[in-house]
Amino acid sequence: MNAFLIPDLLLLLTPFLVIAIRIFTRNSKPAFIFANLSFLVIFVFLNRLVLGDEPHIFFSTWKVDRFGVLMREILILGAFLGVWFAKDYFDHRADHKSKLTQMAEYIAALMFATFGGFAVLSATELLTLFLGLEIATVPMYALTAWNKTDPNGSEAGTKFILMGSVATAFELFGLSYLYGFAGTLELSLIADAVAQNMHSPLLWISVLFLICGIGFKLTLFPFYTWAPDVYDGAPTPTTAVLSVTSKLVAVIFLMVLIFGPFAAIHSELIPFLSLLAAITLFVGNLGALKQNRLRRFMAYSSISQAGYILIALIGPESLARGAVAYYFVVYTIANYLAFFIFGVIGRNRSETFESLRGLSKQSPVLAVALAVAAFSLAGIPPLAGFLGKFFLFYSAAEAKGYALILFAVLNNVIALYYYIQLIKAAWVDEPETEPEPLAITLRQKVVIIVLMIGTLTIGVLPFLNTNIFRIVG
Amino acid sequence: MTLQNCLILAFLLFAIGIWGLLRRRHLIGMLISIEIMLNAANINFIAFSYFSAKDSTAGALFSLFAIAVTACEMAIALAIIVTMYRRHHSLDVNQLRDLHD
Amino acid sequence: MTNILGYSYWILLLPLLGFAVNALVLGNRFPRAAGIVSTLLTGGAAVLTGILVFGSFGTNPQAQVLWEFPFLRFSETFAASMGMLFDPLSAMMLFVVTVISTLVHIYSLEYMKHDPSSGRFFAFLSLFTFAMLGLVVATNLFQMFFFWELVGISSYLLIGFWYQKPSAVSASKQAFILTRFADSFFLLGIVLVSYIVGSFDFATINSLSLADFSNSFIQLGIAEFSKAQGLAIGALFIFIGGWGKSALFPMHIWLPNAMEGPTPVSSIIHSATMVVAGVYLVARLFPFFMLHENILQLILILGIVTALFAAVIACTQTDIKRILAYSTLSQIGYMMFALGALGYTASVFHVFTHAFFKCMLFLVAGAVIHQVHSNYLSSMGGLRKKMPWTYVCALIACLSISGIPPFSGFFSKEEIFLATLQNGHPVVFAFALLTSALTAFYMFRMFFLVFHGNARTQFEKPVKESLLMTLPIVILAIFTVISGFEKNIFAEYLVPPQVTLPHTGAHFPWIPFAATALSLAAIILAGIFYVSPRAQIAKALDEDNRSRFYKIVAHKFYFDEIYYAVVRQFLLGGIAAFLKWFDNVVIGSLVKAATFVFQKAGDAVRAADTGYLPFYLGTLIAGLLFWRFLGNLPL
Amino acid sequence: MLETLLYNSIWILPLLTTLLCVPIPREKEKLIKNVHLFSGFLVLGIAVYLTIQLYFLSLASPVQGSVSVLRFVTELPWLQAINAHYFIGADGLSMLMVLLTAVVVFTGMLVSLNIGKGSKEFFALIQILGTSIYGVFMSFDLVLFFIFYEMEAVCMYLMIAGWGSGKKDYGGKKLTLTLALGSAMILAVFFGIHVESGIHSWNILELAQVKLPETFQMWAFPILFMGFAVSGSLFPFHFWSPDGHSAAPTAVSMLAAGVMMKMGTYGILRIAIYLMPEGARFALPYLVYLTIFNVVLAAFIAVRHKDLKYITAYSSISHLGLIFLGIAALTPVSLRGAALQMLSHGFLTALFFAAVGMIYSRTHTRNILEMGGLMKQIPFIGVAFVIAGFAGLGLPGFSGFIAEITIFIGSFENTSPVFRLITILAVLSITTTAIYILQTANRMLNGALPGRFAAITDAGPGEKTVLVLLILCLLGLGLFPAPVSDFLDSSLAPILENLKR
Repeated sequence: MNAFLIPDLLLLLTPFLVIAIRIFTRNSKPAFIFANLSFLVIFVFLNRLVLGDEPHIFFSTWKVDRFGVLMREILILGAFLGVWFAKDYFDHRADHKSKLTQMAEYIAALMFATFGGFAVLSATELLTLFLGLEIATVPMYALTAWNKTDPNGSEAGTKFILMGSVATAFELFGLSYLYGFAGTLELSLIADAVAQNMHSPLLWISVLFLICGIGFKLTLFPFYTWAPDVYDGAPTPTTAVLSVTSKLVAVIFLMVLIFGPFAAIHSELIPFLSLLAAITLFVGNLGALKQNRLRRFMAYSSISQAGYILIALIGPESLARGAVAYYFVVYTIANYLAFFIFGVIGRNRSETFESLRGLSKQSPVLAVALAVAAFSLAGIPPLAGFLGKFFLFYSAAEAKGYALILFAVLNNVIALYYYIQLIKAAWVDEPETEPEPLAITLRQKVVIIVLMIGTLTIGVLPFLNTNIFRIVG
Repeated sequence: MTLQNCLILAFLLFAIGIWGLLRRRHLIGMLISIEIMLNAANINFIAFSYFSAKDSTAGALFSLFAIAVTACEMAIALAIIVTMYRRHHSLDVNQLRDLHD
Repeated sequence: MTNILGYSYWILLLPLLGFAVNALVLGNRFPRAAGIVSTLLTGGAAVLTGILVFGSFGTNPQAQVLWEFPFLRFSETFAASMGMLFDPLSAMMLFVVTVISTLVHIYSLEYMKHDPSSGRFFAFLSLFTFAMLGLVVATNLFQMFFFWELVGISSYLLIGFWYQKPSAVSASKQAFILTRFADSFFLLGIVLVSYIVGSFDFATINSLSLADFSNSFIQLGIAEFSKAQGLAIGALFIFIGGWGKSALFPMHIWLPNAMEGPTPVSSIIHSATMVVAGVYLVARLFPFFMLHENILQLILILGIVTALFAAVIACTQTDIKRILAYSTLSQIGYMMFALGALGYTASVFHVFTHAFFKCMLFLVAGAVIHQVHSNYLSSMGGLRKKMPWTYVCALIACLSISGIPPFSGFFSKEEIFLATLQNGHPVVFAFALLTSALTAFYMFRMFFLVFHGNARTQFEKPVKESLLMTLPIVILAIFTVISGFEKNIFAEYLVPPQVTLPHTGAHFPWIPFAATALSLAAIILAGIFYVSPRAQIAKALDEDNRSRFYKIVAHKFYFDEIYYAVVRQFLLGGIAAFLKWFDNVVIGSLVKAATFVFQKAGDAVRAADTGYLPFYLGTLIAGLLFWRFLGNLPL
Repeated sequence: MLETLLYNSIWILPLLTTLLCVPIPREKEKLIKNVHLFSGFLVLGIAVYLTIQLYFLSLASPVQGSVSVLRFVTELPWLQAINAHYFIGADGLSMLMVLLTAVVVFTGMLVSLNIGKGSKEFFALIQILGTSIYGVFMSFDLVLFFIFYEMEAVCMYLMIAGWGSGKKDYGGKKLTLTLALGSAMILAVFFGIHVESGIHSWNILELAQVKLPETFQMWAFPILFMGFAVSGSLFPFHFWSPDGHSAAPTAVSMLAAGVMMKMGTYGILRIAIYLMPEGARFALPYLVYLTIFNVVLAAFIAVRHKDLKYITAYSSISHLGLIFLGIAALTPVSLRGAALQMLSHGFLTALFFAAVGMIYSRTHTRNILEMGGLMKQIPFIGVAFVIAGFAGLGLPGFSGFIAEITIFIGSFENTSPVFRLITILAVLSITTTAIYILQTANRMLNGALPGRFAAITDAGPGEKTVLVLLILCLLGLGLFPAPVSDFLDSSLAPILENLKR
């Protein structure tokens, strides 16, 4: 019985249903509700899946294992939060831009992107891998340019798709060499070929092209240049999705490659990966230092987070998987917490640091939540973000990458500086003019409180990370 | 026709694509350059599947899928470019500079 | 008898109790009660001391530790303890301290009557008494230092008692910092000596023999020394502590300035007890110091220089308390060089006699100041009739300090002269004689200018000599008269423990005559200058129309200014200012530079964010090439 | 059993109180403050009770060997993925530091009673800060330790930036970021220790029984030492302290200087030296040169400053230097001296900052040149300040003297020329301390009273409690040092034992 396929099939089906429902109803509310319900159902199904140690394979091309299920759950969590976050931007104007339209389509696109992530997770050969990545990426282009009335949105979309296509070309080129090197698309067969012939130039050229191609999506140095512009120009919900879902898919792609076909040359990749990680997080941190626009700030912040994530990949597979999975749980939560707060602030104001001023007086709870989010992103204990980073480093420590860890934790000081800027704006700076009143919906309130409690507790309460590591280990 | 010649051809096409991409200031021209790069990769696949691969159908299939995917991507790219044209009334990348730090 | 010994700790506890009660309970709310409580408790301590001293000396004059408890353990064998050492030396000091303290307390009851914060005064005075008693009964260096510092702090508090008077405040600060500077060496000496010896105990330290230490070595940071040398250095450092506390040249300047404090304070702390702590220290460790010839030489030279130097300055001063202060300096010089000349008994004897007459002189000065409300000789004169009791007592004291028989000073000074000559220091002897003559001169200069001649101020209503102020003076006068005759007791009991002094046995019967004659001559000279009908007192008191040498002396050889230059300009203005500059500018700049670098690097990163698509595309290609070459790929 | 529960509650209680206060509306300031005060008092009571218990327990069974004997131990599996445990326990050193923290937190709350706006958040933050500091001293698991260790830095920023004075944002950032720099170094080395030990444990006691590879220790010890030294403001990482303290509200200054700076030195003792004795023996003779600045030179800088908090901050720097000297000398006596100084300086500097804060809240200036004659107007605070000053300059009878002399005697026992020289310099520089303390006290309290201060009033009952409590602690430690010293010995013995291996 192939029950393990049910969630994937459901997710494949629901986007169509969402659009269909929209066609037959007057507004997009039913579609929104349906989307939420289906996320719930998929999540429950994923949760109920009972899998053994061995992966379940469907016709030799679709593989579901416990790690895959875990990552699927995180992807669904990200998508769910993304939809909830986006809802407000379809209800009213924000950030001095007109409100978005066509929510059902937006949700469907987001679901497709999520399904792309599922596909990458399930890949047993290069074609599924590539298709999954593309399914995850192409909707993002559309999401970026969603706001047709906003010139910045279309500019961001143009930049994104042009550069993304070049990156796709890189990947395709790399994949073609890999195919040429191994003569097959099966990941396991490629792995055997790599183990037999570790120093073939063809292999290494393909490694270079593949890592550079995925480096674009993961915003590694120096392929990150699109990120600030696109994050800034895109509608805020898209920015959030880009920084979570898109990044997660890219990381999964990289992990599938590194711990799959390239497992044999993993140790030789370590210097390259270390350097990539170090420079990326350094540059990301530097770029975030003097930002004023919040989304651009979050872009640089997520660039440096990408660097941190990469650190985990130099460790052994089981630890790296656990660390990345855990990190993404806490990163998703903290990131969406921050974005939800920006959403509340940005409703009547622009999404800049100035708008945060006086927040601690207007709404202390929101200000506390912002502090929690910022400190979690900065990796301050006992918040979840700290433990997330801790596991990343832990993975690297197993590979004795002490120098890299030292560099990364020292960089954390810079990161702390700019996250403190965020808190300072909310807590210390006095607004120059009387700030606009805040309007906060019940949904936002609930989400913010829940996410805040999550950020505060899942770091120190052991069950989540213990389970994650048990699942992947 | 050898594998080597095909690979060199693909590489040259890739290089031409890059060159065009960097030289062109017209968005459509840049899209075409990218298309050239993508097709260079497709040539690689075909060449490998024809000359060396154990599993030769896979390579051919891959290139077919790649063509489909790129077509999809180009469609979206053109759609976005059209929206942009409506705003800017120009397809010159030099004017795409509203977003910067 | 054992009863008394068993309760001996009350001698220390009573003054402490006085301090506690006054500081915490009575304070400034009930100043009068505070004074009485303090006085009674100190008196109780004096009575106990009397019983202890006179009761025990008849039967058991041996050194003994009455009680001792561990205070702080450093290692299994090395610990600091607090105890009560009872030997002739400490008995003598206990007696002096408690008696004088009681008398000064009584005196202060009247003297400080009108001061609203006299409660605080008595609290501090009790604290001082406690600390001083703790110091003299110390069984070891640690305890000594412990109370040494407490004495210093109570001296600081009392000098600056009138805290709204800037001169008093700065004097107290100067006194404390200067002695603290010396104490830092003392502490270092303790660390060094206790490290080498492995104990703080006086008994252990005093019974060392250098031979045991000449073969092992100790590293002192700069170079390696033999442990015997190390001990010598330690002895020097310990002595520096006494040097500062006893205000020997050139660390003397704090003592005259300390006269800004209330007069009773000057009388007890800065003449009779605390300033002789240095002498006491050397006496206490005398066998230890005797091991080190050079240090004894140093003590000798410092002593005689201070004695002469201070005596010269005293001849020119016009502030009555400063005259007494310089006189104290000079007398401490005596005690010191006596020790340096191995005249242990003579020195200790002089400590004893000096305490009474000098304390009395200060009390007299206080009474006079109380009368004329001025410290300056120019405001005094002709007080003989108004203060007959005081006058007589002052005369006794002046005669005593000048070394005129049969008063106590004569006996103790004679012993000192004898000791110097016996131990072969004729030059010192000569200077000592000269100093003695100078002493007689300036004391009687002061005496005549205060009590004789015409009154130079008009009082609205002369204050009558009050009982509370006069009684202590009279009692001290009695002590001054009789204490000289204790000579035999001192000669018998007050000998340094564990060593035998070289005894030449040479006799110089002419010394008393010569000294007395010189002193008498000086007194007559003073009489000619300041009391005879031809005396030009106004001119004598005018410092402006004097020779250059006189001015230099009157300005105390400009030592205050030199200190000012060294401390203010060099240490604080120079070194400290440089360090602050270093910290602010150099370290600050490094911090700023680090942030600047990061900010600039951030700017560079953001500058790459041009928004120009071809540039972005270029970075993709460049990145590919970049990692091709820098990615450590085996290509 | 009860004791173990109580011991756990020391760090849990403040958090619970904070949670309890969340639903109370912010207008009911008095209620909130009282609840917090009560909880602070309760924790103090528990700490006192446990200290006494532990003291008699440790007397009953002396420590042998290099295994620390812990009491009130709770060990629960926690982050099983990385084998980290919730492992807390008490020995002499940590118990006394907890007691110190409890005193300073309680007094810190008392001085903050009139903090004004946002007292709800302020008190919550104090409690969280307290929790983190308690946690540091209680935990014997590296992960747990680090979580508590780093928590405190950001709390400090929030409190300084929110309730500070002057350049509060700058000062707060400087403090927090520099401390974060230190903890970054610590974290990196912790990973190294965990992996290099080969037993994959974070348990300090277990790790202490393993000899880490010497090549690892050679580079890891200096980094770990410097990481901890940052919060002890060792040169050249002292720069955060003056600016941070001067911007901080009184309670934060008290906690920062009183306890938080000791966390660094505690970490060095408990972790750096205990786990890496070979590295310590190798590196400390070089690192000790850094203490020259703190011990000898910082006091001179204090002489030149006119701002009360700067003076106090530099005084802290110089006193902390003595702790570092004591630690670096690695002799039994000097380590004990360092531990004593940690306690002593905690009380001392808390008293200092409390008095300074009270004076500032009345005069609204911290420039001593603008003050004068305050003794007449505020005798109680003035006397407390003077007592703090005396204790600071090492007056016998107060704890500072005991600690200093123990350090001097101890570091002199180290026979290498460097230590001899630095000890000599350190002893001789006690004069400088006297200079700045007397200069400050005289300038501020003595002389003529400027007219604008004629209306200020002396300490209220709450403030008096603070001052008296701290003075009593100083006196108690200064007059009865032997029990404390023995108590500390019981926890230092294993460290020394490890040093011999």
